[in-house]
Amino acid sequence: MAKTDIGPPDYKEMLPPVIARNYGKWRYHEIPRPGVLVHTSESGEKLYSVRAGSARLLSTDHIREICELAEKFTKGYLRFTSRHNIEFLLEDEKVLPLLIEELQKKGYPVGGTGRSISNIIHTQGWIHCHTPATDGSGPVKALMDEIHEYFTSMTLPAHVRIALACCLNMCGAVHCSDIAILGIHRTVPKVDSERLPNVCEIPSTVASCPTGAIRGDVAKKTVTLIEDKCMYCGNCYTICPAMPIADPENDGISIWVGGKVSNARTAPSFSKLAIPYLPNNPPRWPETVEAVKNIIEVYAKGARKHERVGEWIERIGWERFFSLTGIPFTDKHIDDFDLATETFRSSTLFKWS
Amino acid sequence: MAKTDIGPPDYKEMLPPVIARNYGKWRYHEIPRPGVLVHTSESGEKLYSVRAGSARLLSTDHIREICELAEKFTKGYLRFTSRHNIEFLLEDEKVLPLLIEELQKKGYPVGGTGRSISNIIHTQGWIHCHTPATDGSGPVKALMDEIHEYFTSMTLPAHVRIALACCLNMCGAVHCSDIAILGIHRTVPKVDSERLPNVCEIPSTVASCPTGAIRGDVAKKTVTLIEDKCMYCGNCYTICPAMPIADPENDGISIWVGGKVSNARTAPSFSKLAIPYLPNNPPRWPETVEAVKNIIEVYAKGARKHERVGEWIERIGWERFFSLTGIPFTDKHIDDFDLATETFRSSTLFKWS
Amino acid sequence: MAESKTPLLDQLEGGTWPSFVKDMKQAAEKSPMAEDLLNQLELSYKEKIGHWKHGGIVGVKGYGAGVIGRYSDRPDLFPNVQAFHTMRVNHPTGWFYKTDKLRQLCDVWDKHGSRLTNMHGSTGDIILLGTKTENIQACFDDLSEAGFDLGGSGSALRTPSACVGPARCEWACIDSLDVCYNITMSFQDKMHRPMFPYKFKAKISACPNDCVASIARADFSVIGTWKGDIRIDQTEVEAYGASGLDINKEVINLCPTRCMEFDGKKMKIANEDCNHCMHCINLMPKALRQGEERGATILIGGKAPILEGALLSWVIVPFMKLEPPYDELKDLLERILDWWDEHGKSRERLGELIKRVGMRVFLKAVGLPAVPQMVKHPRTNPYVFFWPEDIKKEVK
Amino acid sequence: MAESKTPLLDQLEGGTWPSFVKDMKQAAEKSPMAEDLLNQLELSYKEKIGHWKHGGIVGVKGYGAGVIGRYSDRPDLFPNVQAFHTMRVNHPTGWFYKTDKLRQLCDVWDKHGSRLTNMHGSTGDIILLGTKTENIQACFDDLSEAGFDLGGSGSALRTPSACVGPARCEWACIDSLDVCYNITMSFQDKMHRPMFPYKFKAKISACPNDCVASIARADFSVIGTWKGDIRIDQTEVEAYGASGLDINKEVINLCPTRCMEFDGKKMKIANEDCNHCMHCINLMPKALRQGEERGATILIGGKAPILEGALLSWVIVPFMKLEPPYDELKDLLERILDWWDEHGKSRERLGELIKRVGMRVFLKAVGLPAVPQMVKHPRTNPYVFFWPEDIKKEVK
Ligand code: SRM
Ligand code: SRM
Ligand code: SRM
Ligand code: SRM
Ligand code: SF4
Ligand code: SF4
Ligand code: SF4
Ligand code: SF4
Ligand code: SF4
Ligand code: SF4
Ligand code: SF4
Ligand code: SF4
Repeated sequence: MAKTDIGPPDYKEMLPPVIARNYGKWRYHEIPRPGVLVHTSESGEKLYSVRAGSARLLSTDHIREICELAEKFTKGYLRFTSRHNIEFLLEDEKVLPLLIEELQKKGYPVGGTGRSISNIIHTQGWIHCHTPATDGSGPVKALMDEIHEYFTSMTLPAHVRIALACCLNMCGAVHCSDIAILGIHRTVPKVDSERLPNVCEIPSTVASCPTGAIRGDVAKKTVTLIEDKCMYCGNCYTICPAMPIADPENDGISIWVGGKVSNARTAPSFSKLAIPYLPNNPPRWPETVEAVKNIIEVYAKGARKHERVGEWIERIGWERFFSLTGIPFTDKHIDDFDLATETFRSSTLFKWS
Repeated sequence: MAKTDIGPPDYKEMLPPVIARNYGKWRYHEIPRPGVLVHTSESGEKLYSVRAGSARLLSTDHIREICELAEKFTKGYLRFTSRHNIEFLLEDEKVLPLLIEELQKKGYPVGGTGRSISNIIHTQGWIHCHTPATDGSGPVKALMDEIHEYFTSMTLPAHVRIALACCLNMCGAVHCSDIAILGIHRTVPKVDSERLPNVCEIPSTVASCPTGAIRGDVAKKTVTLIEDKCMYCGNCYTICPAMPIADPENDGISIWVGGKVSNARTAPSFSKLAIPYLPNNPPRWPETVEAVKNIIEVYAKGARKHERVGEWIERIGWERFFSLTGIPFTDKHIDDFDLATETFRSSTLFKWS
Repeated sequence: MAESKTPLLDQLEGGTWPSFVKDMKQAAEKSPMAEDLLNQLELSYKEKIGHWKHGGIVGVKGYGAGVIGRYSDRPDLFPNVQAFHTMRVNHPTGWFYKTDKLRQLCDVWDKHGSRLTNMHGSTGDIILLGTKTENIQACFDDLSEAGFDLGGSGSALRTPSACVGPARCEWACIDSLDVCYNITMSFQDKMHRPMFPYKFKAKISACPNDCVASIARADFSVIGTWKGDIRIDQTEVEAYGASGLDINKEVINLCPTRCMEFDGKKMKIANEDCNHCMHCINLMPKALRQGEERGATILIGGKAPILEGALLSWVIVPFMKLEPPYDELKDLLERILDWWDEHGKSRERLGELIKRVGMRVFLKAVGLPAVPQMVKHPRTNPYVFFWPEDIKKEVK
Repeated sequence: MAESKTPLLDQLEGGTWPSFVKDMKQAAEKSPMAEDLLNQLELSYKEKIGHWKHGGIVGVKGYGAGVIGRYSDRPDLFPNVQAFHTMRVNHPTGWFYKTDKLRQLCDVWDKHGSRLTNMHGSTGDIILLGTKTENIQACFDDLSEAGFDLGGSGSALRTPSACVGPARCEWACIDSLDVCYNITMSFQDKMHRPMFPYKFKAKISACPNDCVASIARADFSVIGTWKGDIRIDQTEVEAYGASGLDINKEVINLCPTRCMEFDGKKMKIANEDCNHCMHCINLMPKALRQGEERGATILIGGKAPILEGALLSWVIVPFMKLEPPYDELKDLLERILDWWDEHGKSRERLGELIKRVGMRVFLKAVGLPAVPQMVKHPRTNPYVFFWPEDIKKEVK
């Protein structure tokens, strides 16, 4: 019988010696080229980190390939980043070009540092979840193929963080990303009153609705839906399997912009709705890829150096953002949830564009 | 039997000839001295406006005195401002000093222009309302006596708009003033279940409570109070006379800061709570007068030119505002109504003060 | 000499600021009502509590509004204010007066009332501060004779007000006075005969300085603004510089959009970035003038806290040209009032109704297009409603 | 050559970015589970709909968390993924690995699972992507043998994560890795045995850049910060200038508090106005270093939209020194968890509970003082509650 509550392996045993020696003593860093970080310690010692892109969904054989690379070049030391990239950690500057060469030979994009587009935080989608409105890995792959050069270069005004979530649960970073891709439903769940009494708990199902669209029907031991109060979030389905909401014809993707997590210059902020709906179009989601590319390009052209997407938009104004990107503004962009009034403009301060 | 729906007298018949001639043709203005506005028209004609302070509560005999002044100096033309000051409108520059002299002789403060403190927008209080938590005219008179020199000079960083309301209905400008004085209750209303059935409508009484502290009691044809949900707004008393809330021992005054109406530089914004409670202390409300003076003085000392009170605070940070004014920050300053979370700080961006 | 009956109020008679107590005493000499009012107020000062009861319905023939009923809770002590109702008299737009009119007003009030007034109330009315029930109608008849009419009260359109605007201000982008007067005259019925869910206020300011606080204190806020480049008179710019204005510090650096430049001689403005805040123009009226295309921003929903919390009006039309007879504006106002009338609960202000049902429902109902100027930023939550017409026939 | 069974997914095999389809096919060659997963995914691509049902309760002995149950809704077509549960394995803090450990992990997974993983999941766990119910326990036994343990799931403390911090970053104001590891080890029971109203997440970033997005994605956010003056190395400042950084444009003018000055040679900072945003330090790590007094800001409540809308964590302690064994931090965390546990409804996140009952109630319950750093600005509505102790005995 297995030992329990042992917790994860102690990270200290995973640290390369150069880090163990200079732990907490790093003095500054440089980014000599995309994908390479050089950290210099007070002791003068240097650590070279090489960042490689990853699909995040890895086979064990692929992980073993990564291990081989690490064993060959970095004495077996590596880490993953909070955005699921791989980082090879080496002491010996001479090894650097060899590692990079080998990585590129094997098709690993090297980059994601500085004013680049790093890996896309994303979620399970059709691969392993029961509530998705779209897939996770597919749109990410299709998009990264297209904007790959922003990963391997550092030419943007500031770093651009992209995230995808396949449903409104927003596993990951969608609610606070420079650009976010969100799977959405657009039709109400179907109440299956046959199954419901057996598989669902009525009070918790009623409570699961953010907009109070679900009424309990004690007599029939089921629930009824006030359809025009439903905004298709799908949370009831999470709680109650007898309320399926997926609708291949009408499910799709929405695009969000201007979110931010860091405190640099401006406070962290949520992503805001840019495009309410794009069709779900596997395997390569061309409409989504195009829409994101367009936003990136307009941003790259218009933003000042070090301006995050949201900071750029705040400076030029939302009216200008919509006119520059050619995205139509609709009543769907206007909030109507509980804090909506805080987003209404109470001034005459705007630009004519 | 009187004619109805005739509307107010036509303002055009009230305009001095110089205005009639230059209506819509004004080119620019100057403020040669506090209380005097000189408007120059495209035609080159000039209009001299002399602004005099007023208690707003005027006897007919006092109005007649004002009429005499107007007849003597301005051919009988005058107006009142949106802040209840009196403005004498004259064409002839030579008359200007005579008018001012006479006004001062008669004890009319001349000023309220430019970077000054103008008249205090205020309300009825004990003089004519049934819901006040404090008086209107009294605190205003006591305060203006003390800060009178800010009315007759233009030495502040920017103009400072002060308002008073004697209850949470906030008749007037309290919710958007640089500094505001608000009468508050601090104890729950007393439900008089004897009278209630006869004088109050239960559903509208229940509906009158912003925080849902009132429950209908159909059996007894009265209502019950969930005391710890009550924040003493007094609205139920407005709707239902059988729920008196006034409490001489605990009613008092709260002080608010940083509101603004104009769109100049920054958007209009609400006043924010500075001091949750000061005692009601007629006839001269010394605590209130002191508190407001202190805020004005700290502002006058610290703000940059053209910075309104709220703009100044935003620049230095609220932490600094409280330390500079010596006002204690309490949990009462933290919002707990419906949009509260929007006011919580979601960043690490602050100063140590 | 007998000791004063108002020792507390007496302490407010001196001082440098005009004293309301003086005026009350002045009136009290000739009016028993004013005398009892003074004495009841003294009692309030003593006890730190008001002595007025709720007002019943009082009014004049044919009207449901314009009089605020009020009764003393100590008629035993103050019989002359046992009933003491205020009359709200619609002020001449812009609060302009010729003294003859003012004197007429005083004469009427001396005849029928307490000889006390507020010039003016916060909504803008002339407040005739108190008289007995039996005097109301006669007073109204004489007022009407003198060319005055009552203002709004209760669940009616309240007396609209406007900034001084073109009568005395170089920044007027619209004729605030005429717009206000026109609305006032066009909606007389809605002012005098309360039929709405609750009060409704309209205020008109002729530029973004908003000198009648319309954005904060009106359900319907009309604020003048402009399009086109700010006109710069470079010689006047230099003159301001010479006269001691630190142009870079006080103007350029305080421009919220940082769209201005001044090299010590010439001023430049990147007008496409200007958000029309007025700051630079406010400081340099001789040198800077607004662009030539004039109109107004229409905003709605402003109000004080009760019930759902205070609201500042929200943009619903970024720019509307305003020429007499202002049909576009009045049609919009009609549509808004009809919709509110139909859907608003009792005592629910327009802003609260929109807060409850959603801006998109409102826009669709009154037929206004959604534009980015309506929001500070688009929604951050994903709880988006789609209209049936957006949806493909379902094939689940 | 037979035509592909996955024509749609095949179109995601090429391209410049690493392909998840390649990995799936690689695994499919050796694992029937991976093969059926691949084919079911192809069906989803064809039909534009997922094919997973709700997961029942599956787990390992003694734990209630760590496994996400999942069942195919087309077991007829894909029998090998009829049951296909993921195991969440707690990653080594900072996601550091020595390859031997990684290889052990792969061996275990090849033996018991689909040969597919996520490195890593959004919460930070190693995701072992799918295996049958009967394999779970044995897999766990071998994992434990290899020194790994499961992460959190369900209404439990979720696997905490930390930025790389002092291991490789000059800006670390706290030892994010040690704090994270310490919390993880101290709260093992709360991770493995769900007893909370809902999930609870903790993330630790060692400076305000917040490289693990703790403010957005954790109920309990620990973010390093400093007090004291930013240390300036003027020669390095000049060096940056020489190396092409436009210090005035890129640094000084972008300082949000405008508290910096640079005259071309010397840099000055009015530190009392600095709000510690990191921007200048980010751009000039060689020249600028944070102040010497180090600690962390504690924030709570961050979460995604479901149910009440997304929240960014709110400041509850502006500055806390963090030294091992971090008792002050852990005591606070305990108090917060106990209060939430007692008052939270089912599926109510900490932030939602505070939104419902009010910050003042929370602060009193956990014994924290109110400070201005907790708010962007004080309340604007007058609906202020007073505590009984504030009130004079009533004498109505
Ligand atoms: C490795 C990693 C931490 C980890 O434990 O894994 C990391 C490492 C560094 N971050 Fe970060 N950040 C990492 C995720 C983040 C995140 C979280 C995220 O993206 O989900 C953020 C917040 C993002 C946001 O604001 O939305 C983040 C916001 C920053 C910032 C602030 C940038 C800004 O202007 O907003 C800096 C400062 C800078 O880049 O100059 C920074 C700086 C750095 C530095 C330079 C710190 C240092 O001196 O070592 C590191 C190299 C940055 C680079 O890639 O150029 N790091 N950094 C993460 C790499 C993710 C990746 O693979 O791309
Ligand atoms: C007479 C009056 C309009 C009326 O129809 O009665 C008026 C008249 C002028 N206002 Fe005003 N404002 C008047 C109430 C207001 C209000 C409303 C209020 O105070 O309740 C506001 C909004 C206040 C606020 O933002 O909270 C107001 C915000 C302004 C501003 C913006 C100042 C700022 O920086 O925020 C200006 C521009 C300026 O002063 O340079 C302005 C400028 C002016 C000018 C200079 C316009 C002009 O060229 O004639 C007038 C003389 C101002 C002065 O007194 O120095 N006026 N002005 C009101 C005088 C009230 C009084 O007796 O003091
Ligand atoms: C007389 C006046 C105060 C003054 O001394 O100037 C006044 C007096 C009263 N107001 Fe007011 N309000 C007055 C302007 C305002 C304003 C300011 C404005 O109109 O610009 C406001 C804030 C703006 C707004 O409307 O939101 C205002 C917001 C209220 C409210 C809160 C309404 C709300 O939706 O928040 C109430 C409560 C109610 O209606 O029951 C109220 C109610 C009252 C009542 C009728 C008390 C009541 O509940 O019965 C007061 C009658 C006092 C009396 O006996 O004379 N009064 N009231 C003002 C009207 C004079 C005039 O017609 O010119
Ligand atoms: C696996 C993972 C996505 C991924 O591909 O990486 C994931 C997958 C699921 N999440 Fe998540 N969440 C994952 C990280 C997140 C994050 C990001 C984070 O933790 O930093 C969030 C946003 C932050 C937060 O917690 O608010 C997140 C917010 C949610 C929510 C919304 C919770 C809320 O209060 O808003 C749900 C809904 C629920 O709990 O029923 C949810 C529910 C789910 C469920 C369990 C679906 C469900 O309702 O049963 C998903 C199981 C998928 C599966 O079958 O494997 N997941 N989930 C992430 C966990 C991997 C790991 O342990 O490392
Ligand atoms: S985002 Fe939604 S669909 Fe995607 S993994 Fe999370 S819960 Fe599942
Ligand atoms: S989908 Fe969302 S909004 Fe619609 S009923 Fe279900 S929980 Fe409510
Ligand atoms: S603020 Fe309150 S007390 Fe004062 S007049 Fe208005 S309603 Fe009456
Ligand atoms: S005073 Fe206000 S909060 Fe208290 S019960 Fe009455 S309406 Fe409700
Ligand atoms: S609002 Fe504008 S136009 Fe009207 S008076 Fe004030 S400054 Fe002049
Ligand atoms: S009006 Fe305001 S925004 Fe426009 S240029 Fe002048 S100061 Fe700048
Ligand atoms: S959060 Fe700060 S300390 Fe941690 S890795 Fe990012 S920059 Fe370095
Ligand atoms: S940390 Fe930010 S606020 Fe402080 S000096 Fe640097 S840029 Fe300015």
